Amino acid sequence: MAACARRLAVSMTKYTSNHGIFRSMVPRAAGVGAFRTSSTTSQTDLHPTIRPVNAVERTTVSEYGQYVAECLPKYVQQVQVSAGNELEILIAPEGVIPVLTFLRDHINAQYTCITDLCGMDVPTREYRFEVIYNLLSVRYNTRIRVKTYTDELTPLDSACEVFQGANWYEREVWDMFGVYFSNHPDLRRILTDYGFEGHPFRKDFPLTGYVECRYDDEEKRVVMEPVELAQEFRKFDLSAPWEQFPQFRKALEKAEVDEETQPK
Amino acid sequence: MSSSRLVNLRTARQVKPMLSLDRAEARTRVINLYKAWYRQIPQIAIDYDLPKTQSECKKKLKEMFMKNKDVKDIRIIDALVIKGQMELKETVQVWKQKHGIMAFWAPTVEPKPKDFMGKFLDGHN
Amino acid sequence: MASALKKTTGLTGLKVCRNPHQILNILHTKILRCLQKMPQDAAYRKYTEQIVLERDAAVKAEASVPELEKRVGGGQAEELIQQAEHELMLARKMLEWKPWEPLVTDPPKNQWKWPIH
Amino acid sequence: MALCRKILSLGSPMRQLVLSSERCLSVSTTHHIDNLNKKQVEPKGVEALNPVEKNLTITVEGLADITKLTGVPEEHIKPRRVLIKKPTKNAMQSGTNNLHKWVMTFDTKERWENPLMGWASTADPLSNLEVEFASKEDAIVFCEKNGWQWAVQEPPQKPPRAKSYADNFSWNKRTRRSTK
Repeated sequence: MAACARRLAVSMTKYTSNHGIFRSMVPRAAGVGAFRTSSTTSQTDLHPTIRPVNAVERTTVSEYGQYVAECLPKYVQQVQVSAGNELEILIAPEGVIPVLTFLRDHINAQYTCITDLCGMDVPTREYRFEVIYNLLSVRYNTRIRVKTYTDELTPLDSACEVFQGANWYEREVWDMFGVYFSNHPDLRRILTDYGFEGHPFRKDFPLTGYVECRYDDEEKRVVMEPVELAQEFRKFDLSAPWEQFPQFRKALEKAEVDEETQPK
Repeated sequence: MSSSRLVNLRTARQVKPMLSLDRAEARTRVINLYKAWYRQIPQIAIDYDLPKTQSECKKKLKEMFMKNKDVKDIRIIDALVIKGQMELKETVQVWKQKHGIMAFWAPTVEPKPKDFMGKFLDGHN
Repeated sequence: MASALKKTTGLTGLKVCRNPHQILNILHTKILRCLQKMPQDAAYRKYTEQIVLERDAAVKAEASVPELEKRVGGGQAEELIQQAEHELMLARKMLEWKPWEPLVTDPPKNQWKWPIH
Repeated sequence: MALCRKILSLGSPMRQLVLSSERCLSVSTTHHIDNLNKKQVEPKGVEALNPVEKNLTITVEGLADITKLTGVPEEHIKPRRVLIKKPTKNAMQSGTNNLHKWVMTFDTKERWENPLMGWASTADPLSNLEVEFASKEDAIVFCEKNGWQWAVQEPPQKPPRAKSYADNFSWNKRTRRSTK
C-alpha cells in the first residue's frame, strides 16, 4: 500500500504524466486506501483534534492549481489551497465563462457538475461580494472551488450557459446579495417574499428586517408596517478576544501559491 | 491609502455597464417601463380587486418613479429598471397578493408627528 | 468481438458506438488542427496536444475497443468520444478567448485577503 | 379603459371568460419588454447589442450612491448617523485579537418601556447592527455610498508610562507610600 502511494506521488509530480495529472490522483480504490494509511501512520497523536494534512494529496492539488493557472493566465489571479486539500482558483470577473468552460470541457478537468454557487459579503473590500462556484469532477472524483468578485453595480456573467444547474443558485445569490447576473435566462427572486425590498444576506441588513406583517381587522387583510420590537434584541459581543486558529493563519500564508502568470 | 480610494471613486472612471451604454438609452428603458406599468394598471386593478381608482393608481405609479428622479448614474438607473421590471412581472402574473400591492399606499402606517406639540402628545420624541 | 456484442453503455443518454476508432480519429485530427492556430508557447495548446496525441496513438495502436479503453483509461469508448467532442468545442472557444494573454485585470488591493485584518 | 369597465359590468361567468383571454394579452404585453438585453432605442433599428459580451465600458463620475437600491427605507438613510470606531478593550485580562478591526454602529434612537411587560421596546432595526471593516477609510467609503452621515472616533492615544522598579525607592519621585 505504502509503495503504491509513493509511486503515485512520483507520477503526480509531472503535469502531463501518462493520462493527465488527475488520473493518478484517485483512479483506484487502492490508491485512496494508500493515502489514508500513509497519513495516519505518519501523524503522531500529539494533536489528535487537528485534522492530519495529507501531504501527497496536497501537492497534487496545488500542482493541479498551477496547471489551471498556466493554461489560463489571462483570467487566473491566484491559486490557493485551503483547509489542507481544497483547491481554490481566484479569477478575474471577466473570466467566469472561460474558466468554468475550461474546467467543464478540458479532458484533464471534466468538472461536469456544479455542486454549489454562493455569495459572500465583505463590506470592507472595494468589490464587496465574492461569488463562489463549487465544482465536482465525477470522472476524477475531485472538487474545485472557483472564486470571483463583484460589487452592487457590476454585473457578472451568468454561468447558466455553462452549467444549467447554476440557474437557481444565481437567483439565490441575486436575491440574497443583490449581485446582478447578466444573460441569466430567468433572473428573479427565489427566497424572499414578493414585494420584499433589500437583500437579506448583506452585512448591513438588520436581523429583524425593516418591515413586519400582521393581519389588520379593519382592512381585512395583511398589512406591512415598519418594524417595531416589543423587546429589543440584546446586543452580544460574540467576537472572540483570542486568536482561534493561529495554525490556520500560518498554513494559509504558507499555502498561497502566488501565480506569476507571465514572465515579467 | 484608502482615502485615496474615496477620491478615486469620485473621479471619472471606466466601468462595466449593467445594460445601457448612455443616458439616452437608460432614459428610454425608464420610459418603456413606465409605459408598461401604465398599460397594466387597469388589469392590475381588476386582478387584485384594489379599492383604489385608476387615477389613484396612476398617481402612485408616477410618485414611485419620481422618487428616483435625481438618480444620475446610468448603472443605478439600469438596476432600478431591472428591479421595476421584475416587480411588474410579479404583479402582472399575480404572484403577489393584494397586501403586496396595497403596501405601496401603506394606509395603516401613521405618519410620525413632526412638530413639538404632536410629538409631545404622541408620547415619543 | 466484444464491441459487437455490447448492448449498452450503462449510461443514460449515451448510445453504443459501432466505430469509435474512426470517430475518435476524426475528432482528434480536428482538435489538433484547431490547436495549430494557437501560439506555440500557449500552455493550453502544449498540454492538450500532448493528451490528444497520446490518445490518438492509442487509437492507432489498439484495434480492439476494450484494449483501447484500458490503455487510455478515460472510461468507455463512447465517453472518450464525448470527451474529445467537448475538448474540440473548448479549443474552438479558446481561440476566441485567447486565454494565453497576460492577466486581464489585477485584483484590487486586499481583495483576496482573509481574514480581513 | 372602456374594455375594463365593460368587464366589470359583466356577470361573473362571462367575466371569468373575458379575464382569461385578457390574461394572455397582458402577459404578452409584459413579454414585449421582458427582454432587457435588447437595445431599446427603436427608431435606429439597431440590432440586439449586448454590452457585456462586447466588453464595452461606460464612463461614470462621482461616487455611486446606492441608497435607492439597497431597500433601506428612507427614514433609515438621511437622518441616521454612523459612528466609526475601534472596539473597546475588555477591561479584564482578556485577549486583544478582536480589537484590530473598525466597526460601524448607528446612533441610538428612542426606546420606550413596553406598557404590558415593561420591556425595553424600540422601533429601530439598526440598533444592533455592527459592520466590521479593516480600516476606517473603508468604513467611510461604505457609509458614503450608502448615504449615511458618519463620524470617526479615533482610539485614545495614551502616552506610554515610564515604569521602573527603582522608582519605588526613589527619594524624589513621590512613589513611596507612607501608609503601609
